[in-house]
Amino acid sequence: MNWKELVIALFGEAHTITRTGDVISGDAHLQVAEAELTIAVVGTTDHAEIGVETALAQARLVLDTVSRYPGRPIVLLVDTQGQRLRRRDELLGLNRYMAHLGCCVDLARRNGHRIIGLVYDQALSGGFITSGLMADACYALPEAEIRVMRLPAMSRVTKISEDLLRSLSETNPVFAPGVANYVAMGGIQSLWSGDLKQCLLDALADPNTSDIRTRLGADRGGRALAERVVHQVIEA
Amino acid sequence: MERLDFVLAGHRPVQAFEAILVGVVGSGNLEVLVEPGDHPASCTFLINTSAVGFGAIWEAVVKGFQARHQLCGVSVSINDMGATPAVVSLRLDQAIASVPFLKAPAS
Amino acid sequence: MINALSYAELNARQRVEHLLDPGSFTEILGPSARVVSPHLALLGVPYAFDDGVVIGTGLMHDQPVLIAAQEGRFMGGGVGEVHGAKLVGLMRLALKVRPMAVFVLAESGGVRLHEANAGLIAVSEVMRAVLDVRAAGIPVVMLIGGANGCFGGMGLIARCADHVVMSDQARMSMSGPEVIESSRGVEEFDSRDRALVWRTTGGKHRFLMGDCDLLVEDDMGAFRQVAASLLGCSQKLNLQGLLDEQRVLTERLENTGQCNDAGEIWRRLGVEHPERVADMDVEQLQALKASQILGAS
Amino acid sequence: MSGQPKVWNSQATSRAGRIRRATAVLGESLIGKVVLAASVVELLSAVIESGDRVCLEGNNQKQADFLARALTRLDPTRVNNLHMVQSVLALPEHLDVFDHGIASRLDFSFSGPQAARLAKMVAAGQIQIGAIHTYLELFSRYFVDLTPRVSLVCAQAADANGNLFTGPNTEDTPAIVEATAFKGGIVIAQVNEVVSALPRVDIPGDWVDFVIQAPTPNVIEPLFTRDPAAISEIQVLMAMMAIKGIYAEYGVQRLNHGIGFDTAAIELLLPTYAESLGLKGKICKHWALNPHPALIPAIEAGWVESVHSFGSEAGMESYVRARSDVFFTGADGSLRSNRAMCQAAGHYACDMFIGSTLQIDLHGHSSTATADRIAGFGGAPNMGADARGRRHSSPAWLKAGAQARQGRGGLYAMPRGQKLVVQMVETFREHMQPAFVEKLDAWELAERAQMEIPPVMIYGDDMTHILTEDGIANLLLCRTDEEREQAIRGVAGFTPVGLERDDRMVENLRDRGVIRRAEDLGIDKRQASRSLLAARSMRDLVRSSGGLYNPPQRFRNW
Repeated sequence: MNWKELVIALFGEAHTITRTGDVISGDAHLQVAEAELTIAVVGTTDHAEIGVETALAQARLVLDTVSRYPGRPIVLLVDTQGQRLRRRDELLGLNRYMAHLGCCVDLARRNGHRIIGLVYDQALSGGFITSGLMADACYALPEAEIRVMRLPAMSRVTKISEDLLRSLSETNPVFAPGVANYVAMGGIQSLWSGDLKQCLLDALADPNTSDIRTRLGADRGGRALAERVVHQVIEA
Repeated sequence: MERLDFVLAGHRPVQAFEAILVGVVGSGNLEVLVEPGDHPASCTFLINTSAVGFGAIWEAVVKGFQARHQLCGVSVSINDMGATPAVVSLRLDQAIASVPFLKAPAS
Repeated sequence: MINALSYAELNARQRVEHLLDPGSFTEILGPSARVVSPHLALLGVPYAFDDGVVIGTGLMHDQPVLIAAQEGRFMGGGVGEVHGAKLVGLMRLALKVRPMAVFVLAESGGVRLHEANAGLIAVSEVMRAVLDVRAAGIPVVMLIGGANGCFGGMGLIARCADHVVMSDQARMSMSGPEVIESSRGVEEFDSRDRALVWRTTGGKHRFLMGDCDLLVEDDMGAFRQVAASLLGCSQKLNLQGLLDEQRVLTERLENTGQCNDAGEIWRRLGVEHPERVADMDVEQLQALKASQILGAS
Repeated sequence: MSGQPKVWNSQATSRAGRIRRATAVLGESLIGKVVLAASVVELLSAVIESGDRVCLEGNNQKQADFLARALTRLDPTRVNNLHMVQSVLALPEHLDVFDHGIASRLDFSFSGPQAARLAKMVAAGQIQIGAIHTYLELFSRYFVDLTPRVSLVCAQAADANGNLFTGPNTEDTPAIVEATAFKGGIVIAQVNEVVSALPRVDIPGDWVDFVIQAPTPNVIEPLFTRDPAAISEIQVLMAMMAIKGIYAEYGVQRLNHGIGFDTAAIELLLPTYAESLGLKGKICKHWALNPHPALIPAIEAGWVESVHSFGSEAGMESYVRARSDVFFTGADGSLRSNRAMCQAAGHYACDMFIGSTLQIDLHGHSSTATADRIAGFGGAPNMGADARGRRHSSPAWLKAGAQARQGRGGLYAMPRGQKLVVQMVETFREHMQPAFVEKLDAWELAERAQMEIPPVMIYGDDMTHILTEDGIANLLLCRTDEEREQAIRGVAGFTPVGLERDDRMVENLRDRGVIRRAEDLGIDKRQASRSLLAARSMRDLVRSSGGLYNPPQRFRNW
């Protein structure tokens, strides 16, 4: 689904979302009971590379919302091929730009903004750690692709045979591409299908803003250890 | 990866001690964890190694080590990432350096 | 002639021992607990008893602190399920026990490929947990001085902390040079040109740019001294702080976004002889940064 | 008497003809002795004839790369069947000339970077190898039966008269030029610059016929730089054993070190561990050695009185210049190296050679040859061989000789010294390849490449000590083949060869001091730590040099 179809599905015509470069942004309006709820939408499209500019532009949009519209929910729409692999971006401190975006999202949450992440196309590697994965909860469309690396490339880097990787990936969600794996591990709260607007409304109605992903991973059986380890450490 | 298990008799008892860890599971290196063991008259070796097919060499290395130290009531656990026997022996010697032996019985 | 005790030379466990007050460290989920990665064995790769990260409590100058140290030699310090959960747990523990600081001795290539999905999620969990600790007024201090640097997800986590301390041998960035080279070719980034790699990602560049707050020699004593000076030094994030950061990063892009080499950037920052930077020691570099009105922060 | 009178100056006539042809074809591209780079192929076509012996200066370090490229551009229908006589095959072009059908025969010393391709081309019949020599052996044959007709050499700078300044990397140039210029040959030099006044003259202009300024500076490799960060604890342990068990034992004053991390570790332990043993001034004063960066801390600590070098090392220029009491330098201040002289020095004037190898067999023969590479050994066989012609004595030499003769009569009753030849290997190399084998791969290579003899780097009868992490085997003290075999097995650790040892015999050899383990030397293995290294990083080396050492970019991690 491209971003235009997505925002229609989410908001109908009630939005001002536009694209600037690879960044999409604007406001959207949802009818919640009798009231109209305005939502700030920030995201990327066209499998955006997350370089310093893209990270900074998204951070500015989040900060603008926090500065000017206290409490307005923020929806982060994710479509990225990962961080930009250029020496120049590293020279400028890409990790700082990206972390800044993550800090802005986190600040928005602390300031009372609901933050919903949605992977609607692809989310590769580090590209969405500081956006969608920093939301209160991150969701995905079933047809979206989430991965760190494809198995052939992973096989080359780890020197583990592709056959072994492939056969293990059938039962273990820990390394292979796929949104279902991320759901099983708790990184994705759930998949949205059918009435996407309703899915969004349901997400906004979920009162939880704390990070429950290790618990989800344990409950769903995709990440058996993380929750237990976290608790063992806290209780130490 | 290969998992190897050896239980070798020994006769030098040790005092109670805290677990000792030396080394790192890095390329060509290994970690050795020495803990009080369950067998009062022998030392157990439990080895995970990335290099498959070197069981005979491992056996020779730990037997040589045990022949020198005669540990009993001790468990040695190893995670290995392709260390040479030279490195393995060095780590074992480093690990055992802080094990508090009771006075070696005259033998 | 050479450092009495090189930080880079030591392993994670030794760094912890030498950073804290002698004998004060108590490890949480230490090697005997055998909380290991269940995934590595399935892939035929040996695990480590601590999954490559040492965590625990200790004292620094008699003040209670929490500490984590990544082992860069094991899986490149990569963050997997257990490794990440230990870091998350430590941050949550900080909220409970309120130490004078949480020290993270980062040395990592980022996400551990063998458990990539768990690692990716864990990195964002650690980021959120770090920001929770920071918001609670407990300083999180990143210490970076290992030979493997601090890359990928750990580079992101580092920049969420209150303070970043680096040695001039350390590196911090997002993608490693080898990754960029294999993706874009050697013309884009020659990963074997170490001088170029360090000029682009090394401690000196990060210090001149303001991406790390403090630069130290590769010396355990220097790290300890600086770490102690940061006890209780919380820098809470607020809107104004992030607006300032936005301005700094925007100006950086405007002023130096066209530069293709660190030397050009340094010159624009007011460094008169960029070619001399590489051979300067830490003290000279600190003097240089103090003496220039540098555009970075 | 009948027929034509014997001609006694055909070489001079041929030479004059070639020079004439070159002058004619070059026209205005030739000014004095200086030829424009664009005309290099015309020049080579004019002076080289089919079947000529050609020396293309390929050194261990500097390379006449521009002339090598030009040589590959000759027309093989006009110039072919060249016989290449050069010490090192380093560049792809060195084999391209065979691929293109320009050359067919080869005599050389070392082909490390091209060894695999060379083996393939030999197997395909594209190259006939005359012989694989040591450096000194090949240089010697330049003056006997392999004299070059044309030599293509490399220097830093030339003046209009053809005088050459080689800079610190003089290397093979004097040996090549001397043999060529004084036997009717033609010398062509590529230089990085043509200047009006040279800093010093390394090769006199009247030995040089043509000079060409290459469009880019010649290739040079920092082959002898070892980053101390990569030295392992085991290498530290072995270095401690070497110092205490061999250097101190024999009082080795004059020596040569092979290339590698093992010997770099020894160099870096001199100012620390060896100093703590009180050995300063007693060992390691005089060296035949390239300017190894790893030697800087020992030099700075006052251990080293002199170093003569085969070649130079990139980044060491300023350091060497500032330490002219130690290094051989010209009036201009920069290093003067000379491979032939240093090889002779290493062979005759050093009491010890210590280096590494890939394989050692039960007789103590050692070789770096593998079945699918034809690499040669460069200088190691000369360094690592007893100098049978040596007649002067020194304490180390005498002690080694005495040990070899102890208890023997007859022929061995005559007092004589012996060079210490030490091979230092870990029992297992990377990927668990054992360093000890029943049979060297050299045999298989010899069979595949139809060599008359297996390529052995150091013969067992020259080898005096084998040093592994497991112990030191002193072969001088062995009296029978069986003892020798058990001494070798006795330090072969957990390799198959080591596991086959006869424990009783090995213990007996240990009692006699033929085998000495770390503990026999009073070395606690657990003390073998990298913290003993006088420098643990490239940065430390730079600091140790007072900022004079300027490592190449690729080594600078700060």
